[in-house]
This record gives sequence, structure tokens and C-alpha cells, in this order.
Amino acid sequence: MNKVLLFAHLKEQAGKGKLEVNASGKTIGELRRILERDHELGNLEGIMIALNEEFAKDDALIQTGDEIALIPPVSGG
Amino acid sequence: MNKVLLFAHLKEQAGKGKLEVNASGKTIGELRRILERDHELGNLEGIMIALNEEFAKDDALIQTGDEIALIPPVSGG
Amino acid sequence: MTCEITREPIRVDELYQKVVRREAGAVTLFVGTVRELTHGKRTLFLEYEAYEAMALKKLEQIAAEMGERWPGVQTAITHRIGRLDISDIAVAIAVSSPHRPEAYEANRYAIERIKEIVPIWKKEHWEDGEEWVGNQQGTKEYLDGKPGEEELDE
Amino acid sequence: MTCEITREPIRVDELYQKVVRREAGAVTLFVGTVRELTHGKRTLFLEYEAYEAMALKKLEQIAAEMGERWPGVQTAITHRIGRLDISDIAVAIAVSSPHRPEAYEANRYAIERIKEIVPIWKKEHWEDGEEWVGNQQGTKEYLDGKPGEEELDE
Repeated sequence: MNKVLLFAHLKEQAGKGKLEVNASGKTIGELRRILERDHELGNLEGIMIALNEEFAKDDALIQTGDEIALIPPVSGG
Repeated sequence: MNKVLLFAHLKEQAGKGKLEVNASGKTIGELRRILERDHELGNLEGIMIALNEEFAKDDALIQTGDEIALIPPVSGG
Repeated sequence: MTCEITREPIRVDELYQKVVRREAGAVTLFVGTVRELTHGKRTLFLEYEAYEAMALKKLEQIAAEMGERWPGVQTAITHRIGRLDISDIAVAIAVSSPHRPEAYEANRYAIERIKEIVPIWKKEHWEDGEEWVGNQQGTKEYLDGKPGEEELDE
Repeated sequence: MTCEITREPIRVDELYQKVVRREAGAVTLFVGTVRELTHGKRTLFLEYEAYEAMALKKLEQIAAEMGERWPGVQTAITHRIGRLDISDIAVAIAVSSPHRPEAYEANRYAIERIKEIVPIWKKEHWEDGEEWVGNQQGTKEYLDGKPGEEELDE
């Protein structure tokens, strides 16, 4: 299983800060489509995905235990 | 009479921070030549002259009681 | 510590002390505060949330990038999260360097970069509503690049 | 008071407090400190002297110029005189504004201008001598102009 961390409006939309998803062996791009299909997160276009605290490209491969996070457009500073 | 204030190396060269000069009715340019001739200040090229706390051009006219200051290249900041 | 995510008020002097040193002749500080009016709308307060572990990593990455681009600069960055009232400090960036041009340039680079790659979000609270704010052009990864000039106006 | 010439140590936080306000979203500070090494030569201490009344007027003039060029900025400048040791603060400039580009630009303008028109002089003290330092291109009056780009490197 993999933790998928949610922040900002995605966290509010989902009503929780974390999803549990079995994404082992899948790519970030595949996970994105699964999240859009099976979870109440809306369209994830424009949302970046982090893999173990680093921005990941769509072809990056997810392994068991990897920590995933959905990163909406940032607005710090 | 007019006070002529000296600063930095000019003050050290003259051994004092102030000269008394009768410059009433003269221009800044005339005063510059008088100071170079009669006082131990060396060549005053590159030294600006302030009249009543404001930079003055060579044709500015000095009146009785005006405060004059010699302004070497500044190095604050 | 060079970079920090905190829930406590940020003290400008503390950031300054982190970077001042005998080799430095210039220190620049940028302090981002909660502004009351944005596009004529009155903000009551802001709420900042972070993906803390990654945000800290990204701040450290920015400090490292600055050291590569401007050798000799030293950087400290602190970002506050949680509820912030008007005039509270959200972020402070301190940069010291032997000469002043790098101190200004590197500091400006830091804030532009923070607004691009650091996973921190703010929620505006107004009298008549609230909203999570996203940047206008989407988060940028810039694995090796520098921020563009287009976002010099927030 | 917006601008000040002082013989006491400058406190960064005090400058910050002078300009922070509800309309501001950005505050920049420039802090000029006494650097130990200049062109490889070790400074022991510096001595700053000012034509105080005129220096204060010129600092206020610079703050006014900034307000004209960048409406909405607020400025505080303090310059210290007397004997300063390594890492002591010689000058601090604080600028607040609603948005950050002006806060950076106006701040940089202030320090360039100070180095051009404010009657303050520094004397370097080294192990083997001492010397009053002049700027490289002579004091500029710039009755209406802005500082050139040529002196962005002290």
C-alpha cells in the first residue's frame, strides 16, 4: 500500500488528509488516472505529484511504501 | 564672515574642522580659488562645495552668514 | 539551521543573526507580511498549510541553488504556517554576501523560487468567504532552471 | 523619524518596525556591515564622519525621491557614525510596499543614492596604516537624475 497525502483544497474536498492506495508497480501517470476515476478529487490537471518528497514525472515508477503527495499550485511566500 | 566646514582628510590636513573666511559677495568658484591659494588644503578639484547644507554650483553667490562646507568624495553606506 | 518551517512568530532579527559574519559587507532581508487589501478585497486572516518535510527540503534546495549561482552568499529562510493575522510575517529571507549586488539578486531569486516550488498553500479568509489560493501559472519544477521574469508581480 | 544619523548601534528590528503597516505585503531591508577583508586587506575598524545636518537632509531627500518614483513605498534609513568594528552595522535601509518588486527596487536605489550624495566619509584602519576613503567617481549631485549603473559593485 501507499500513502497519498492531500493538501489545501484537495484535503478539504476529500474530507481527509490522506488516502491509502495500492499503487505499487504503477507509474505516476497511471496513479493520476486512478485517483481521478475512483476518488472524489475532481480533475487533477495542474496538480503535480510528489514521490518521496520530490516532484515526479508521469513515467516515474511507484514502489511499495513510497510516499505520494498531490501538490496543487503552491501559494506560499 | 563665513564658516567653512571641513571633513575627512581636509579636516586632518587643516588640523581643524572649520575655517573663517570672508566670502560675502563672492561666488563659490571664487571661494574655491581663494581656499586653494590661501589655505593648506591642496588642490580642491573633485571637492564639492555645499552652501547652507545644499550642493552649490560654481556660480552660486555667497552671502554674509552663509554656511559653507567642503565635501570630498563621499564614502558612506 | 538554515531553513525552517515554524508555527511561531518569525523574528526578523533572528534571521539577520543567522547570516551576519565577518566576511559579509551586505545583508538583505525580505519579509513577506499579510497584507490587508488584495485587489481591493479586505483579508481578515490567512491560513498557511505545508507539506512540511518536502517544503523544508525545497527551501534547503533553494539555498543550495543560491550558493551555486552566487558563490559566497549565505542564506537563511523561515516560513511560518498556521493562522496569520494582518501584518504577521509569513516568510523571511536573509542573505549575506561580501558585496551588495549578489545580496539583492540572490534574495530576490529566493522569493521567486519559493513561490514556484515550495509546497506551501495559503487560504484567504474574507468577511464573505474563504478560498485556497493557487499561483497563476501552476507549480513549476524547474529541475535545473531559474524562475522566469513573468511572475515578478505578486 | 524616517531618517536618522546615530552614534549608537543600529537595531535591524527597529528599522523593520518603522515601516511595517497593514497596507504592506513586502518589506525589504538592506544592512551594510563592516567587512573584515577588502581587496585582500584586513580592516581593523572603521571610523565614519558626517556633515550631520546635511547628511540627514540628503537621506530625507532620498526617501522623498523614492516615494515619487515608487508611490506607495515607505522608507526608513539610519546611518551610524563614529568608530565601528567588524560586523557592526554602518547603514540600514527598510522599505515597505504593497508588492515586492518595488520593495526590492526602491531599496537598491536608496543605497546607490546614499553612496552618491550623502556627506558621510569613512576612514579605514588597517594594521599598517589608515586612510579616508573616497568613492571612485566623485560625489554626484544628480539634481534630478538617478544613479547610474556603473557603481553597482562596492
